Amino acid sequence: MRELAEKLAGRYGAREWRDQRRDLSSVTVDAQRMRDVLTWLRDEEGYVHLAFATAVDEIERKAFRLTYAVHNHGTGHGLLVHCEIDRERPVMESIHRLWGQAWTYQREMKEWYGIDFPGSPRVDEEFVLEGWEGPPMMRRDFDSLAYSDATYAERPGRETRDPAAYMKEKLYPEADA
Amino acid sequence: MSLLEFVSRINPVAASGAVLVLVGVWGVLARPNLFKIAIATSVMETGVNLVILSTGYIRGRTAPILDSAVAGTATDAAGAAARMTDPVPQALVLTAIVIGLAVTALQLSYAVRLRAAGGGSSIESYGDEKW
Amino acid sequence: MSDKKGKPVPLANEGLPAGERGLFCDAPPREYAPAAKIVEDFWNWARSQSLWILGFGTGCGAIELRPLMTSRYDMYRFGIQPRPTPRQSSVFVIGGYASVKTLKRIVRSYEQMMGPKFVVALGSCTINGGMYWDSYNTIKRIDQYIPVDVYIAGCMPRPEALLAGFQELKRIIRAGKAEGQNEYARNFEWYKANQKRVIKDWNMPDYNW
Amino acid sequence: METGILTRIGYALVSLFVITNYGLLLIGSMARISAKVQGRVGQPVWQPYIDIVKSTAKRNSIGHGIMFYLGPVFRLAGGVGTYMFIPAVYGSVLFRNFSDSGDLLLVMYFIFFGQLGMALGASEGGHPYSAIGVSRGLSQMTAFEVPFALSVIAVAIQYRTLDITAIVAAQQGGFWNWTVATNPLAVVAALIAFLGMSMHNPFSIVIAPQEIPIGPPTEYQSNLLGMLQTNRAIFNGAKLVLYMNLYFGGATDIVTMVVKTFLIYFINVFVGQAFPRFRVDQSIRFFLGVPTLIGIASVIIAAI
Amino acid sequence: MVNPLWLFALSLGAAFLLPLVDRLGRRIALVLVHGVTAAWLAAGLSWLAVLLSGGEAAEFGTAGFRAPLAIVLRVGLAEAAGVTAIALTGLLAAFSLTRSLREAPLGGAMALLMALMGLSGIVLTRDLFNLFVFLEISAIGTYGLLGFDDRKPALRSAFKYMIAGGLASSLYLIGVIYVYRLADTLNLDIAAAGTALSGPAGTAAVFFLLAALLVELKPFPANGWAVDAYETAHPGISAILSGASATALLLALWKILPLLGPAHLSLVAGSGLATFAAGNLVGARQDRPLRMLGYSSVAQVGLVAAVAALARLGGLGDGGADFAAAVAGGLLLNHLLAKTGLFLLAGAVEDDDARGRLAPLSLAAAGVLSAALVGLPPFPGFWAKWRLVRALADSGLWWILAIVLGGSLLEAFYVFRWLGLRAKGEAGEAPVRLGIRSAGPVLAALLLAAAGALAGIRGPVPDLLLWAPWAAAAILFLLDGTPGWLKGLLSVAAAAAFGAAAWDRLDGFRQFFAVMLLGGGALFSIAALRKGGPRRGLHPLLAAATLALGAILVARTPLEFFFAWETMTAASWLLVLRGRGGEKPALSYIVFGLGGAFLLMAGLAAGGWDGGIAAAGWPGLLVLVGLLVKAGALGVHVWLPGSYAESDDESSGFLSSALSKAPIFALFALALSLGAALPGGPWTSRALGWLGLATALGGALYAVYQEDIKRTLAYSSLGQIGYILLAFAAMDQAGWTTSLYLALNHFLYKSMLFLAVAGVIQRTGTRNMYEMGGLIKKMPVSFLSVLMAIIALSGVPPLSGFGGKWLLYSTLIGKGWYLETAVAFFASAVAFLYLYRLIHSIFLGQPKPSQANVREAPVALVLPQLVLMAVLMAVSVFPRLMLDPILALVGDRFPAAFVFEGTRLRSALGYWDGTLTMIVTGGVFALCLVWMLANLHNPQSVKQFNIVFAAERPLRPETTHYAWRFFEPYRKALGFLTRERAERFWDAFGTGAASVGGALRRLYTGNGQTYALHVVLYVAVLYLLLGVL
Repeated sequence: MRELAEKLAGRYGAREWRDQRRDLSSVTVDAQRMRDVLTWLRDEEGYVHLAFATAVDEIERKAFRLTYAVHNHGTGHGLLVHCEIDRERPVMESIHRLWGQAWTYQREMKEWYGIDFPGSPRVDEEFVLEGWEGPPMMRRDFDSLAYSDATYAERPGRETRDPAAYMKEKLYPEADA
Repeated sequence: MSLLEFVSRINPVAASGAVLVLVGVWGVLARPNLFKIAIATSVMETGVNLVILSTGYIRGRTAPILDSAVAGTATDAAGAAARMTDPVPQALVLTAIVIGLAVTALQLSYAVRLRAAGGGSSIESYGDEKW
Repeated sequence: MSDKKGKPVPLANEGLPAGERGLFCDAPPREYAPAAKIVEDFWNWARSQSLWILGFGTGCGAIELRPLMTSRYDMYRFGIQPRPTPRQSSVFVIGGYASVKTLKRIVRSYEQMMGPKFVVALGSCTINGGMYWDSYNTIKRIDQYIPVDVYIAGCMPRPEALLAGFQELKRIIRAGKAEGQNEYARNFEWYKANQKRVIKDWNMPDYNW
Repeated sequence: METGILTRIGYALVSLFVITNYGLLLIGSMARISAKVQGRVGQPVWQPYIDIVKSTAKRNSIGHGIMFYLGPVFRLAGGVGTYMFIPAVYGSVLFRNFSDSGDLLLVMYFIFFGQLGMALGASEGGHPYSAIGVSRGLSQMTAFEVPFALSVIAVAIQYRTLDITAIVAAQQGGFWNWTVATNPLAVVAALIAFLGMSMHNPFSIVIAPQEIPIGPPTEYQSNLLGMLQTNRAIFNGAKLVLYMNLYFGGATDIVTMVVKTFLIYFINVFVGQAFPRFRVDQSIRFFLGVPTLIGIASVIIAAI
Repeated sequence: MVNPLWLFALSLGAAFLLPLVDRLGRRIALVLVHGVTAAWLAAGLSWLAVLLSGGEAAEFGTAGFRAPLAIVLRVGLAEAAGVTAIALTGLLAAFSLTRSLREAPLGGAMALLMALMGLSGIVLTRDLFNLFVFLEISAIGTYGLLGFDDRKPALRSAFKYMIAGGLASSLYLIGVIYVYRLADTLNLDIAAAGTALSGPAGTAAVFFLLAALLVELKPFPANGWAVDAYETAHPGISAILSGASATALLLALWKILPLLGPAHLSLVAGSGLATFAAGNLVGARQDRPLRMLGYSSVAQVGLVAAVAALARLGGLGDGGADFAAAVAGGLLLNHLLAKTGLFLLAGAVEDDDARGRLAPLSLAAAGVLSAALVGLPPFPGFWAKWRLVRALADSGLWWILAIVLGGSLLEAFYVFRWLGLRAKGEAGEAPVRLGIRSAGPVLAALLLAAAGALAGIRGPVPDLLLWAPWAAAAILFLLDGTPGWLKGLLSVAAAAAFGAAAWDRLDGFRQFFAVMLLGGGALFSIAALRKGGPRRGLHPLLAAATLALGAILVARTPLEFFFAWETMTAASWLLVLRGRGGEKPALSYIVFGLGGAFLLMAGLAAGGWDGGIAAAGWPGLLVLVGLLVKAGALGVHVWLPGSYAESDDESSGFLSSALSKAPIFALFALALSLGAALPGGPWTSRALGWLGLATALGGALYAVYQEDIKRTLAYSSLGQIGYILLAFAAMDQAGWTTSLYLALNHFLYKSMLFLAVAGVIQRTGTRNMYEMGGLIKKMPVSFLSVLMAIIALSGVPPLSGFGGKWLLYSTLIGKGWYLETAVAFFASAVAFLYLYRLIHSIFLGQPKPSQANVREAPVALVLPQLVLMAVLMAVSVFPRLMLDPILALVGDRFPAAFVFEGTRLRSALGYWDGTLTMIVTGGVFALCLVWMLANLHNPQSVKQFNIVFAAERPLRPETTHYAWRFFEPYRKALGFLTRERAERFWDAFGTGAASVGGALRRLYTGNGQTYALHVVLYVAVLYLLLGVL
């Protein structure tokens, strides 16, 4: 795996190479170079299979961390390619031409995180939710409880107990803490 | 019947006519040039005319003219017929010659018009209508 | 809900594009008065003895219905059997959490059932949202949207609980108090308003015959 | 006619009442037996009565048009009519029904009357599944009719008649005179065809519960469904009586009729429990394969 | 009698005067030319008038001398007819040539005069050398005509023409001179009288004469040069070549026949037949009309020559001269007029390079001309061909008969293919207006019709009733401009009048069929009123076809029967051609129709049916096979679906319910004439039974997979005909009763189905079932009629259809045909599939938004359906209404199998009481209806999308209506049974014939020299054959 790391670093300025497992490593590249890396990996290095593409809301660093997982059936080695995009204006290059199923992942990211992939087919259509008008719900700044209380009718008389204390009180009240 | 006797029995005019006919037919079939075909046709027709003449030719008889110059023909018509060759084929051949001429002339004029219209000289180049 | 001459006012069906309004029936639901006491009692007894469950499994409760068909629990003893189409079923078992999407289908299937029809709600999610109490996508109280006859609490009640629930349902039916259909027809606007508040893309007629 | 028209109608109604109740109880008991096979307690035997009362007692119903309402009417008329044309009990005036209006051919073709009417009603409902169900039903019907027709021909040759009463008369006098003894192959072919006719499991492609939710009657409900359930009882009863008359020596009294028909239906249910469902083209090709050969063999045997 | 010499003088004088007259103006010169031709025509007509009114042939010596010194011109019947024909063709051609003659140099006009004079001279002269002179004059005239308007292609073919002409004239000259040398006279009559020419030398001399004439007559291998001329020359000239010069040369051949020995005659016959066969084979491969017509005229001339030779050789017919004149003369007249007209027409169209539809008048002319050419009635070709076939059959020359019939079938194929193209024209092209140029063909067509009618009425078919179809067609064509309803009523009146006139002449049997055939025609004439507008051509053809069916019933002698049969085939073919997509199906319809008719003709000719006692041997089989082809038995059914589907809705209804009964009637008539038996004994009836069964099963299985309604109904009719054949084949009282019962029943419900479908197609505008749906709400009456029809057709009890099934099975089991019974049962079960699909896809299921404003079918369709429904219901409740007459009809011919006891029909096997069944079914139905209405609580009628759609709302009606590929699993299971084997067989057969034509076609390489080689080789081969014979 060493020479792949050097090649990636040399060619695309890949950094933070880490072997999580014998058959899984991760690396980070700049967002602009992502498509070139993936194309190169697919055509030259045999990483022909795109397992999934997802995003993580790094709210502290005001960024979305995108992850593309590619896999090489020949060597049996999986590679996670990370990159970071600005959280305020989340736009990323679409890779739907590289893999047939890539547009689905991008559509999912558009609905859940609001990351726009210009040019990706049917990116604005509903992915899971029907008629959802609220903000992208997977963003960490979206308060699900508040939305639920505002939208769905509540049955009165329900209170929430701390599970540990309640269990103690119910099952072994006599034991001291 | 020996060969010599057979040869002597041949009517020379008919033989030459037949040869001409065969030459004519060979010319029509072998030479692709339009004009050569026309000429070959006229050769064939002359051959046929010779054959026609030959049927009227009887050895040892004189021309079929009732005239005092021919011994005793002016008066004794019936007897004259026995001494003259048969006049009818000769009359027929006249018409045949005229017709042969007319056909050959027409054929040549068409050949000229075809060449004038820019066609090739050989008949193969005029084979558009086929099958 | 009917106008002067007693002819029901047709529903507006704004959810449907103009061209498709002719494809759906726009009559509103009506209350159907029960027959004379003696006849109604006998019919209620028959209805209670022949509960046909609609095969519509929502959430994790559906899996609880399957054991009832097996020899251990055998719901056929009580005249209960599953039916594939809402037209022919009289009991709608809502098995567990109902997302907004599912609620839209629940409403359509419920309205397509023939009266008298009964609803059995399984699990705490239908009562007060259960563990999805803070989810952005889960209905927290099902009876605001369709009338419910019997709740069976539990985070997923076992098949024995289901059988007990059905016995309770039979008792209610025999007592003649399972008039969910008429109640739905009476407060139709209220139910429909609740539903439309939650279901945003309403591309169906207001009442799905 | 020797007995007045009114009395005959009266007798016919009584006979119809008997066969309806018998049919319902038969279905109830068979369901209970199937349950026993699966180790379950099973529904009470009179459950079909309750189901019909509940369906008929429904408070509202929907209709897709005239033909939709007439579908179940055709279906029930088909079932009742088929029964009316078969002499249920040999020798009894009560159960002669109206069998003097036509012979075996009339009964075989009247079976189509109910099916055609039901098909029209179902397709008026406008549901694609009902249309698919009907197309499967008709395709399978063309297939299982061939062995059935062959066995009927064998019977016709053997007894030199198509009149059902005469066929039953020829089989009186003990087991060895029954068709099942004299021409067993014909009976085998007929029973296989009966499987297809009653749509039990290997051939349940028409109301295939998981594939197309109950096929043709998808849109039917309330009292219309009640009529379909009643017809299921009567139609089964009629077919059983027909098979009993043709192949199992008919019945001189009701008890033998009940026993014989029960046993015939018994075979049917048992096969149904043991087999998974065929695909449509498999079931068509199945009927035109071995059962047809058996039928042809039976015809040859009868013809010699 | 005008002395012909004056006419020659007139022609020559005019030719010399032309340059002078031309000074005055080209128009006057042309008037002079036409005047001379008209003079010839007048002279010819005057001779004909004198000769026909009893005068004998006159001879005119030249210069007052007698033969052999003078050239003798004889004016007999043949010569007068020949001159008239030549003058007439010349006049017609001259009209079409006028425009180009006016523009081209004067030589053209002179050449025309000379050619016509030469041809007339050939006909008149009795002197051999004079014949040569006229031959050459006409040849030179033709060469001049070929190149007169300097069409470059015409120049090329003129040159080739001249080479061959030169060879022929040389041959002739050699022949003449040696004949003179042996017989020492040039006069034909004297030479023929003497025995000088019988020796080997004489035979050789006469052979040269014959070879020259044969080469001029364009025999098969050596006619490349002729066909090029036909194709490239001005159509007028081609008309002269194929019409006038062919007539002259044939009459020349006719004149020297006495000189010919038996060897010569067989040479002529063999070469003629070879030319006929090969010409038609190669003609079938042509796509350029003029070249096709060239091959066709070459073939026809070959046939006439062969007939003339055979007449003299084998004593064909009742004694040479009279028979030859009638047959060869008839064929020649037919060929002459038809070819002239067609050349003028086709040439005009080619000149305009038009590809659209022909204008009505010229289309009618084209139709008449091509029908005459092929030998359809009532044109002279038909009578001639009938006598020829009779003569060939009597003298046992079967292979010649086969060639003649095969050749004319091929000719029918390519001539009607051309006609179909002209009738339809390529898509999007404007109709072709020919204006004045269509005058010639129309005149030729009128003459043909007149000649044919005259020959028919004075000759073998005097009964005017048989001419009714043609009269009705003519009248209604003239009235084609009037509104549709008027013509409709007229055709119904015609049918009624014909029925009334013929009723008493028909025996019970024919009256039964008359009800169906004439009734069907009237019914569909009324149905044709469904659309407004004149509907050009529909009513005349419908009336003609109906009356032709009536004529079939009225006919007594085989010829009358065959005349009516071919009239029916022609009229129904035009009906199919009239349909929108009708061109291709019409072609296969007419080819199979004529194929069947020719088999019928051969059978009738060979059978010696005059006394009504037919030879039960294989002539009867021929007739049987011919009828089966027309009925559409499996294997020869390929023409049926296309024709029924593509023709107009009314005509397809008429074809399937009424016209399909004609072959059934003919089968019954055939069996009756053989004393209620089938030719060929018992195995034939078993074979026919299996064939009928195969048709029934095949028809039903094919119908299941069709998407187009009318194709489904077409295959369904095929199936029902199969049942009728099966029942007929049982050949006993039960079988025949069933067959007649099924026929009448099929007529009832098939008419109802076609009427309803016509209404549906008119309202929805499409024929594909999956594009319709839910029409029950908008077209309730049509739904009811289709419902009753499918219940009857499928045989479900209460309705009369079950009676048919009961009778059929009782017959089959009674007869011991057990396997057939099972297969019949399977076929009738399969019928359920397509019937249900029909009514589901059209009337039930999801209505389509595009058909929202569909209204009920027009009254003209609904009314007949209501009547038919009433009749069907009446027959169902009281079966005796229909069965009693049938039983009476069939009663005395066989031992009784069915007997009525009150309302119950009893057979050896079982019984069936239609009335009681209906009462019981009605009672039970009422009982259930009351039970349903009693229990119906608060029904809510809902719309089409209120269905249980897995808790979703259906998207679009089109995707929710299950109709496309409705029985796909059934195809997966039993697809192997319906793999269109018959279609593939007939396609292979067609390609095979086409490849033979293709191979022969390679002979015509287009090179003039090769053609010359062919001529020389042809003569050489003939000479060798002469030695052998």
